[in-house]
Amino acid sequence: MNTPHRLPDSTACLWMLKKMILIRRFSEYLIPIYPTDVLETPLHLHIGQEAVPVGLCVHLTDSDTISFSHRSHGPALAKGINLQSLMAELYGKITGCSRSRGGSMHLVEPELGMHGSSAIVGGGIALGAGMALAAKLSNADHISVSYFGDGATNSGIFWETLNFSALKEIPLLFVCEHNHWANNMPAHHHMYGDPLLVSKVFMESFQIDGTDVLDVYKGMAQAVGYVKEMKKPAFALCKTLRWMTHLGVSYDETHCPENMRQKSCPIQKLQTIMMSENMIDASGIQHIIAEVDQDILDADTFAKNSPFPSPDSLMEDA
Amino acid sequence: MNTPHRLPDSTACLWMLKKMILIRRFSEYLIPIYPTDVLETPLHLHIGQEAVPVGLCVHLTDSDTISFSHRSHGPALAKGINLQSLMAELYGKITGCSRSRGGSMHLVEPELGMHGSSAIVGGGIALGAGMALAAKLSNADHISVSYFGDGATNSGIFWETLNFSALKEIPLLFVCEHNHWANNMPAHHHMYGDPLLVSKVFMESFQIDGTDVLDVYKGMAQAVGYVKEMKKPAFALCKTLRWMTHLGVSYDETHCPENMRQKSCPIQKLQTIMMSENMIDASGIQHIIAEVDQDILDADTFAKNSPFPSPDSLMEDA
Amino acid sequence: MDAFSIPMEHDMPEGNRIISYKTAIQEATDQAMMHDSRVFVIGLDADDPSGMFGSLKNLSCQERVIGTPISENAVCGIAMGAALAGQRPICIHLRVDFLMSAMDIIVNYIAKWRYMFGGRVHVPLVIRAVIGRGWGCAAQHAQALHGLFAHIPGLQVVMPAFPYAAKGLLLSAIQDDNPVIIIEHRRLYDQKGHVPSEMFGLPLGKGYLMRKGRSLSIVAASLAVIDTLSAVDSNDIDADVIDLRSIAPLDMEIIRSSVKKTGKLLVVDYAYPFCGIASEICARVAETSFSDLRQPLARITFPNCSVPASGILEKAYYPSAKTIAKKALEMIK
Amino acid sequence: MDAFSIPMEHDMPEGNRIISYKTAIQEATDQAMMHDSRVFVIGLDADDPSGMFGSLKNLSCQERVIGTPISENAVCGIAMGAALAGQRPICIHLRVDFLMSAMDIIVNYIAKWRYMFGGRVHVPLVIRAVIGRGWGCAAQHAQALHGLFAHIPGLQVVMPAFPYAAKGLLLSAIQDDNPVIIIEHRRLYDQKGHVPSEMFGLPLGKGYLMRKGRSLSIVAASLAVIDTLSAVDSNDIDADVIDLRSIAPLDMEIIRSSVKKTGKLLVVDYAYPFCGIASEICARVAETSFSDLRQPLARITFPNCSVPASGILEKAYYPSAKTIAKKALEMIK
Ligand SMILES: Cc1ncc(C[n+]2csc(CCOP(=O)(O)OP(=O)(O)O)c2C)c(N)n1
Ligand SMILES: Cc1ncc(C[n+]2csc(CCOP(=O)(O)OP(=O)(O)O)c2C)c(N)n1
Ligand SMILES: [Mg+2]
Ligand SMILES: [Mg+2]
Repeated sequence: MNTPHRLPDSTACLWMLKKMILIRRFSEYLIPIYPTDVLETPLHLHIGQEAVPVGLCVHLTDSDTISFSHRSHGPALAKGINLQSLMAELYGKITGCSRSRGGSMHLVEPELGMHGSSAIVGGGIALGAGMALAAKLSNADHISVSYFGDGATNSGIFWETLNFSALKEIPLLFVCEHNHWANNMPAHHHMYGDPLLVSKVFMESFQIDGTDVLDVYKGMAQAVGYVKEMKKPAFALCKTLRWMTHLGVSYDETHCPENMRQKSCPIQKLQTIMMSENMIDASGIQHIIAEVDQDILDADTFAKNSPFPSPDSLMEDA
Repeated sequence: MNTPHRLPDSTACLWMLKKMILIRRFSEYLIPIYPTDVLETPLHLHIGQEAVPVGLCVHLTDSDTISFSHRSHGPALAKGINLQSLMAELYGKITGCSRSRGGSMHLVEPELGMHGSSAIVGGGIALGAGMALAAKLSNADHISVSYFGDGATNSGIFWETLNFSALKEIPLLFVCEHNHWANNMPAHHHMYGDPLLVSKVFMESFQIDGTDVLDVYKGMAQAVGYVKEMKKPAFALCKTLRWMTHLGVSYDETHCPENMRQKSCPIQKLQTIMMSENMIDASGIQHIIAEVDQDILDADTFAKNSPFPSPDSLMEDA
Repeated sequence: MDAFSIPMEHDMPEGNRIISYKTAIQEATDQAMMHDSRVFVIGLDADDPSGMFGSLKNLSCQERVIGTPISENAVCGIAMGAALAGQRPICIHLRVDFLMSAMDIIVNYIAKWRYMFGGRVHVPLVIRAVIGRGWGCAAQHAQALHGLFAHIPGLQVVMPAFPYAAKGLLLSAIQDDNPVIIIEHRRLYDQKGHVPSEMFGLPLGKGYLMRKGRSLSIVAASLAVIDTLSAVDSNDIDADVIDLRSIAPLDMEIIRSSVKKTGKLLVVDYAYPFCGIASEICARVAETSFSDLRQPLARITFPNCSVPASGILEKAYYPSAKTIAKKALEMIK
Repeated sequence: MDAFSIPMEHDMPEGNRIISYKTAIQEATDQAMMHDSRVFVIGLDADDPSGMFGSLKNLSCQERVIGTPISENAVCGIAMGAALAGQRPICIHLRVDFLMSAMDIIVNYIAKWRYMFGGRVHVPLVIRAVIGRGWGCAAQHAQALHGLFAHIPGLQVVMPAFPYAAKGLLLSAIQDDNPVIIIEHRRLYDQKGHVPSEMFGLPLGKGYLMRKGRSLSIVAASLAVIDTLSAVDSNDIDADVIDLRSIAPLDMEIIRSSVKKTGKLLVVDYAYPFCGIASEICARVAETSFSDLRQPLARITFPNCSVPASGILEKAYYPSAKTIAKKALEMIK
């Protein structure tokens, strides 16, 4: 890992560490309960990829908008979704963020700039651009982020949005969370070219180590800064590793075995640096974990105690 | 104009000259008759752009396939469509190549590898790729061409097909006839980046002067040769000038005034060189024109004398 | 200003401020843009000098008219994203056929967003698209695909037949918090009629009784209404003529009460027959007004094939006032 | 070899070579590929180890199974281009919903090619797509959009309910010179039944009478047939049960002759109600079998809204054997 020249201040580092731990612990919490079928909704976990959403969202304000996709928990938690309403949504409860209509892949929190995530690959990229256009049209200062996977670059709507954004100079940051897989398809089977070579034709582009939250922090500081200042689009490619199988709660031992996971763990990496810089010690970390775990337990209790929607409410908002 | 190092032999030059004159004279023939409303079908003329289809098709065999779009007369005539069946199609007669169901934008001649042209921008690019895939799957030696305008590069299906073709190594030549306009939209309003910078990420790419048939000849010799030999896709960008308005039979005097047309005329350019190389003289040219004009008149007579479809045949092939 | 509230009319207004359908659309767009800075226009050739067949010419707020590349899918998605972020986009398309490129966004996104997020977001988006016809437009440029959109829950679909409805429905659509697809017919663009100068809305989902009769109920939308009126008027046919205005939601009440009176139903829809809006209306009447029906109901639609290019086949393809009159007279006698 | 010619069966075969729906599809695919070197499979995850929910596992000609990027529109266009150039592609989709990305190619190209070129070209293309259901699939992963495709002239749409039909219809579709969309239901994949080992076809456009009765005609397709049979059998309902097999073209003959006998019609379609196949059937019966009808016809469909994620709402959303039995009993008494 290349140590960044300047470390973010300890507030930022602590924020990022806590968020990453939250995403990790939340996801890990789901692993044992998923097989018990209390959550009837397809889970795409973010374990191992936490650095990307967290190193991005540390630079965003509540009014910055973000669109994302089926692998939704990471960006949603990083952007600040209420843990209880997320958990309740997974339980199919009426207190869920989408009032139980959406499930795991369809999260929403309009007040935090999350206007709904899609489970169809690709389209969300255009939604993010539309939010950027709205910012431009209303002379707002915030920016918008289109957050998507490597597989989504296959889709025509990715290309169309790239071209549109460059032509119209909208404040949009493309963030490609490149975990090297689209379902069971390795990236070299689904994308021929390096997406960065293409994005560079259209806009300022950044290559980021998506397993290292400090590199993400640094890269996104530049990328977000560029979009905010220039009011033009930019592209950030974050290569990372998918620890889990595409869907569900199993580790992908074949493609991402234990030793690989340990080496590339973004949480470990940050902890090590923070400890060496005396920003935190082991008990501080334990404290964060305990706090996070308590929040998760509270969310679980909240979700379990929440009512299911009434079958009579089926047609509400239809 | 850069004189190419080696001139194609006189058979090739004569073929190209005659084809370009055919496309030109055919299109010009339509200009006065169109306002009389005998042809009830939207015309997109190829005047001024003849070098691109002709300099391409001189390298193709009958079994090579080609897909193209609404601006169909140029590639169809260059690939060898029967003039009478083309004319009859414009007249809405049952003897038309599409048996009067298609009109100007929908031409077909399966025996010559033209499996139907589309009036929806973009999709034809994928059809061409499918024909290339068919060639690969059946171990055939021919290649396929996706022929499209600059505007078509806006569409997502262009991008998807680029990626697919590179991944699957199919014998497909992308030919972008870049006339700088998509309807009334100048290219810099609809495409941000140079398409060649993008295509190079995916495949061997060629930049060609589309107003100069000898440059097209040379470039396409390389491009077609590459695809045939390597059995991989390639991309040819041919910049040319649209002399006419997007639709209909008027010259675009604003954007392509007389002096510009004269300077860039692919027929003039070729004639000049052929004459200086003693491949042809003025009377030889007159002879070609006369021959072509007679063919056009014959086609017109054929079309006029052909019957309209019977209204009872409406549902045939539905 | 960032919202307007318009009086909801229902009747066909009287007066003689005669303007064309396309001018009515232009006027509604202009007024909406001037009264609500969130309203903007986006789409391929939105900024073309031809102004979408004249319906977007001379708008006061030209800076909020955004021409786009040939990227219908992304453009619909971008319009939707802007709507989610608080704007009021009008996303335009010169041909309904081009919307097929955007079906993923329309069906999987625009239609579903509100429901899929439990009402926590909504998509105040207007999509306008034009049905082509004639001059050898052929199979890819003359489709009327409103039945496809109407099939999808979450999409409202309206089809104005008159200038005043073009204005009133467009303003209602812009004001509505949920997506509305407006299907206009190219043949109607130069049709003229009285249109009030002030802003007004027509309720979405409400039809209008254009003619009162006793012997037959004829239900139609868009251009088919014009042909139906001409058939009925020039043949003195004693029929109720219902202009649907909206096809989703569908005003079944007005249809049912007419059928209750006449006992006979003819639905005219200028579109493919199979699983179309005419099928839906007939099915519903047969389900819920069965005892009112005195004879088999009937439909007039396109034949079940694509539109051919040749003029002579086009003529054989399209129903007309004549077709309608013939069928109506048959059903009455 | 580059073509096969299969005997056309019609009846439900008897025997006890019991295999699953997915195995029947696999077998048909494998046999077609072995007998005709033009047949190939293409689509996202076609080469995934899961083999399209098992329906593409262990094919003999793996080199003609082509996995693709997430590019449904181009992939459908590429499959079509290959068909035009003489191949016989089977273009697969794990969810019907994903076909919305390819609607431009499906509606504007595949459906129109033969007619638009006066029969000079044809598109021997099979599109397979699966309807999802349950486990919080939610609004974007559980749609049944066959009504959209059926609306478009030039598309044949079939929906096998049984393993033998899955095999027979797939082989007929591959052999057919024109495009066929096969809509399969995920819930049927593990259903078992007798399937002959040899190659055979079922005629496109023909329904099949599964049960004979006198008091009611019930028409259904795909999973709805299974639920209808269970409703009828476990409640001793004296009804004709028609498995449509094809929804476009539609076998009106079998429906009409049944309604002529029973005078009562119930159509069950697990899809959105508005402008769906149930609407079309009801409209046609009301048009052409009106005098045979003894009471209002009825439809059972999804409610007019998107599919929700929560299990409890899903349960409220989907009709079932119970819903069908209740309605059928009501109509009979
Ligand atoms: C249009 C469409 N096609 C196929 C799918 C099925 N699908 C769901 S996720 C996925 C892979 C996406 O890969 P990527 O974009 O890299 O995201 P990741 O899962 O790796 O985070 C696929 C193919 C889909 N949801 N939408
Ligand atoms: C999907 C789609 N959108 C819009 C159109 C309308 N249209 C017809 S031709 C054209 C311009 C095409 O430009 P280009 O590809 O450069 O071809 P050219 O006309 O210059 O030869 C447009 C926008 C269309 N046919 N299809
Ligand atoms: Mg990925
Ligand atoms: Mg052009």
